[in-house]
Amino acid sequence: MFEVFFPILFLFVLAVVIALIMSGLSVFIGKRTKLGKKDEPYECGVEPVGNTKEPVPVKFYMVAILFILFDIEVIFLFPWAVISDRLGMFGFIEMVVFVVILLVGYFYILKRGALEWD
Amino acid sequence: MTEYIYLIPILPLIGFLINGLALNRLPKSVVSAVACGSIGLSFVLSVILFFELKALEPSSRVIEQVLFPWISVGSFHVNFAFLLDPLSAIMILVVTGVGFLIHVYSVGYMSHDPGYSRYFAYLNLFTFSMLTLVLADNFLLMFVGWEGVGLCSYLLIGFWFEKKSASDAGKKAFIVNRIGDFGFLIGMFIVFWSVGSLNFNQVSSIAPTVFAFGGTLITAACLLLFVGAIGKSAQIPLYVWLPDAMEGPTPVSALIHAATMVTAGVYMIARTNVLFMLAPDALMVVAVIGAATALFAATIGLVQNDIKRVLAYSTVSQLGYMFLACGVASFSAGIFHLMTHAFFKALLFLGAGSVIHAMSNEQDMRKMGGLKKHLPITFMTFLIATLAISGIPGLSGFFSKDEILWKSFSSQSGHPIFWVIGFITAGLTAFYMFRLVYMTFYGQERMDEKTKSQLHESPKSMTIPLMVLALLAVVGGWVGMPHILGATNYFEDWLSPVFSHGEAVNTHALLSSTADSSMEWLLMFASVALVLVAIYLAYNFYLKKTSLSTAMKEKLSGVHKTLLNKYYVDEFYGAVIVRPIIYFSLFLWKIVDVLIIDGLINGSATVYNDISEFLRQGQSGRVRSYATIFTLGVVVLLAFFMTD
Amino acid sequence: MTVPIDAYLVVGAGLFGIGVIGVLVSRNLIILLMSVELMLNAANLALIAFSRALNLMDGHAFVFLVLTIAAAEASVGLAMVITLYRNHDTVNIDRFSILKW
Amino acid sequence: MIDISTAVIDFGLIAPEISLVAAAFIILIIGYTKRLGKFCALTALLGIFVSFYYTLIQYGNPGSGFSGMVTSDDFGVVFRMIFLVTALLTILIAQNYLSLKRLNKPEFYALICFSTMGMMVMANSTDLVVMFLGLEIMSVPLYVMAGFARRNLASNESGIKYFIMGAFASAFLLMGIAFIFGASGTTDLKRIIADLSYLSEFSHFYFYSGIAMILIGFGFKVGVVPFHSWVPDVYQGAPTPITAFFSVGPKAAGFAVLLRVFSFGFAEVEILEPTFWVLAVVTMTVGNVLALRQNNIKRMLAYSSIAHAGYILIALTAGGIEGVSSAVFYLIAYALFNFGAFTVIIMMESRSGGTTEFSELKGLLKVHPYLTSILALFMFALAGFPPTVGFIGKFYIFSAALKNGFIWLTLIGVMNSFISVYYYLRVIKVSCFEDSDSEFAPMSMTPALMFVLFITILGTLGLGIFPDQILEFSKTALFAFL
Repeated sequence: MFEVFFPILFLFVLAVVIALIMSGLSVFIGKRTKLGKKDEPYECGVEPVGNTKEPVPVKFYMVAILFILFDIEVIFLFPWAVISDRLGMFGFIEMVVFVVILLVGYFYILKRGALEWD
Repeated sequence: MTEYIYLIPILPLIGFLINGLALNRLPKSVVSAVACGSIGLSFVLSVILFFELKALEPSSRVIEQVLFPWISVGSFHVNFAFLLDPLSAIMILVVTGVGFLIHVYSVGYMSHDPGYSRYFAYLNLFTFSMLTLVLADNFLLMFVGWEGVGLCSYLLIGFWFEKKSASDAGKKAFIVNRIGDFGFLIGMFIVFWSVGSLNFNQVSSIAPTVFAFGGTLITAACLLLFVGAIGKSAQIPLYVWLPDAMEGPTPVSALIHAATMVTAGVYMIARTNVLFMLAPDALMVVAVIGAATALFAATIGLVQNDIKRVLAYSTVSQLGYMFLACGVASFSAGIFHLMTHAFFKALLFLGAGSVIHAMSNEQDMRKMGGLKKHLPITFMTFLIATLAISGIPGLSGFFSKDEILWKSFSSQSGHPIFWVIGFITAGLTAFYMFRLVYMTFYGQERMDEKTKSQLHESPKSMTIPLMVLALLAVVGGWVGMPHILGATNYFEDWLSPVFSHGEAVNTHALLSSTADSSMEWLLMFASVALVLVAIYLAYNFYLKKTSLSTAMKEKLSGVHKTLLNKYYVDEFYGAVIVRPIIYFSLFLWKIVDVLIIDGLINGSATVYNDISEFLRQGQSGRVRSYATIFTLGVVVLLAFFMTD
Repeated sequence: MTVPIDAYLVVGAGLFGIGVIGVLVSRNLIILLMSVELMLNAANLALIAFSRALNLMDGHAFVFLVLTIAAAEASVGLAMVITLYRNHDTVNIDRFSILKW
Repeated sequence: MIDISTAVIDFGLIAPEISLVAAAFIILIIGYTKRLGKFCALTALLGIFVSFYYTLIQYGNPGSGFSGMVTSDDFGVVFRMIFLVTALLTILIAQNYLSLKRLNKPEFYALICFSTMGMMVMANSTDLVVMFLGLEIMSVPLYVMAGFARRNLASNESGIKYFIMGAFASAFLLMGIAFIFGASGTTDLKRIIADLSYLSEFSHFYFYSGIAMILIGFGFKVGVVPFHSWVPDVYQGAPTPITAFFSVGPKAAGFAVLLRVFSFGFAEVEILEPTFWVLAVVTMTVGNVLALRQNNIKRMLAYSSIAHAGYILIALTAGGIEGVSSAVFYLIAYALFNFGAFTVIIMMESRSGGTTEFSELKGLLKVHPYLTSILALFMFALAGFPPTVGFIGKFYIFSAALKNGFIWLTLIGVMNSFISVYYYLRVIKVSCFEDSDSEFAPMSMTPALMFVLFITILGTLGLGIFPDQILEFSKTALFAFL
């Protein structure tokens, strides 16, 4: 009866394999340099070690948060897109209203200056 | 005129609003005019209504005035309505009448107080609540007045809140009253739950059909109602607030102790007499508590040196009498004593107030004495009141007290024991009252020179109410003469329609077992004799004792034997009777009263505080501990649901 | 023959439990937020599983709504965390206990 | 399966919500413009009035639409009116406070509108998922509002605490809804009741655990013990006008949902009765006992609000027409006098360096005798004294409980209400009987505050003396769904 779980198993295997291939390729064909920055876990982004009190640019988080929001709102477009023909005009208007609501949010953000760096 | 019943309570309310909202901006003359005028008017109105009621047939002497439907939801209907019947008529007369005199008296007494208008505003509000209480035609409205009275007592007792003792006393009065109210409310709920109505007349007529005679439910209801009465009318064990209540201005004590507040409990029991008649056990409890309180408080009164405290304990004891009367199912006797007591107790307090006024706020009797010649009017009126409360024949107190004693002895639900207790209490009362008189008005003057120089009789506005009350204290009892004196007991007849329902329910309770009048004569004489002896003893121990030294000298110089013997007699009395009693009463006061009963009531408060302190630790302020509590709750709830 | 619904529900319950434990034990606000999100998604999984079992579409529709709500909560939470960090220089939840008793 | 093509789309049903949201959007847009910036409050009030108008229209003619997702009955209408009035009063009392604390931002008004709209959605549906949506629309703005004073540590803390606990609770709620959905194949209470009888053994488990979790999720919002821990901290930390809003709006919304779900939806489930019995007793007692030892008025009122939730739970336990209508009446009454009390507190706090400690009240009588008596009035109402509406409400609840035979519950309730007298009395004692050692700084009494005081006093006394109309109102509202 376990055959029903094979797809899941296959998913796991695939994930592992792909990860291996990725790192493997980088090991084989990537050329190596033993220089300061290269040895750190992240060569870009926040310094992993150092004073935690160091002020972090809040804008960074702001954008991240806003991204989550707009990104998630978009999922409502998918079910609409699937049956948009069946919904017809009504569905279209509904979706326009929805997008307008999102836009109001967007304008508010603009006015509030949340998207301006410095 | 009967359509103006509602004006009786409303007028004082208007007075309250005027004085309360003006906030000291009005001149004192206007304030006092408004306050006294409003209640004076409602007194006049009460008198008129009384006579209109009297004109009616005894059977038809019930006037209900529905102002508006108050709450009506589903099966639950309560009207905002007033009820005027012989009982409430008596009550409004007493409340407005005595209240009016106290208002007038206060004009003089409080004349120098900064909170003048605030005082009169409270006083009017107090009267208003009390009138609502006695005129209410249903439990709910009565409860409104009931709470209002409690609130005003809180405000008035704590009137001089600069004194910590005063504001504490106010708080104590309030909290203790709440305990009583708890009982009252639950009792009311039970009545409503089983009768389906809160209207007094409906309850009276329906109750006998729904409650089994002497059943558990009705007994429980009555006992709960009685708990309410205990709280308001200061019976054991909830009397503790009353002696402290004298922290307020003296007229307020007079108002609380005489006309209003404490009488509410007695009135409520008389009003719900049908219910109590249905529950003989509850009646018995009422009688026992009443008798016990009467004796207990009287005994404590023997050793107090604060003039107002003596009177306070005396009030508690007299209220015990009233409950004893109700307990032996002779409600009219209870109300009768309520009325006469209102007269002479108000007089006593006002007199004491006048004394304190003259003594520049000295309340300790040991620092008084010989005030007789300085305050003649006060002395005369005070003496009359004392004679009345001691039950000297001919004065009001005698008739009411005698009726209670006789009923407690004779009636079926009474018992000789009750009579004995009442009898002893009568003696003690006479003793401590005359002790008070002798210590205050006779003997040498023990006050310091400064006070002495300022001694003065009180102004007219204070003495006139005293005289009026003195008159009432004398004649007030004549409306209720016992039958054996050949007179008709008008008072009893007047009230009989109110209590007829109850008597119909429980005819057995009222039958007097020993109807023979010779016995009644005998008991009457016995009590009078006891009273006289008590007065004589007081005379010896608080007036003559001071001159014992001189008596000694005379003895040595070979004075007449009789005097000597008499002297021995006194010593004998002192050693055998009075001293033990005094030590006993000291014990009661210091140990039982202050330590045990007070302790219990304060203790319960601390217990709650400790629980609170303990629970507070749970609110650590840490979100994770909150989440843990939350999750535990979830687990318990889910487990509970899974069991199903 | 498909995967029995119980399997999905067990996984969902497991995720939910992990989320609860996470809320109870983690001191770091961010991890705490993630745990809450985990709980919500566990509920989503249950919804999907049920609507598959009863083959109704309602469940799927609800999941969309829940996702949006989760996103809204997450963003508000993150914003609060930022404010807290600026005022307190820490995101250790145990430090925030000036309001108590 | 929701089939859009057959769904009844009637925007009249959700016009009140729409108008509020519109107002909120307008505020967000004009909020940061130079010229229109000062009209935010006005816009909010306008939106509230429009919404009130549309709500009023719906009274008496119930309807249902959006394929059963929205059900507008008189019950919903009564509650929406409560929410709208609450929002109105909140905006009125907030004005002066916000400008004093330099918090007067457009977001505040938008958030109030959004949150109120969420409550209305909650009260206006018989579908669990829509209720959940409403709950979240209500809560998310509340989280933000609790932490509205960004620079104030206490406010931050109350915000984050409310947020974490709230999200935690709503996860349980959602799980519960999922279980109910799994057990009965629908989330619409009407249809759940229909097939409540033939639950299979499989669904039985999910059904009951689902009910439990839903009870937890909604009980959290009204501060039922043991899910109450957040209440005192959040109430104390949040800006006072918002605390006032918390103590009335979300509580009423939570009870609206609880009443719908448990007095209407799952009324048949026997196990709920003992559950509510226990919850009521625990909630009352814990709330009252904890309130005894508080030195901060806001915190004291927070515990007292827990206690009042307990009283309302008594009504829920009693159930039936009396139970539900008494609960509704009590919510209306509580909204009135609680708001009044908070208004007075805001006045106290408006003094320079004013706090909400008890000691602030010292010597109030000497300076503001009228205000003192007003405060006393509200305290007596909270304590349930006649002739205030507090007494009528308690009396009605207790008689409802007695009529259904819950004698012990009533006894405990009455006893609790007498314990509560002690700490309410303390407010009066401090303000009347204690003198302040320092000079009494002047407090700001704006017309708006005075107006709110007037309204609340009118309600507290008026309904206390003539409660008949509202009682009928709160009763007729229920025939819609009972």
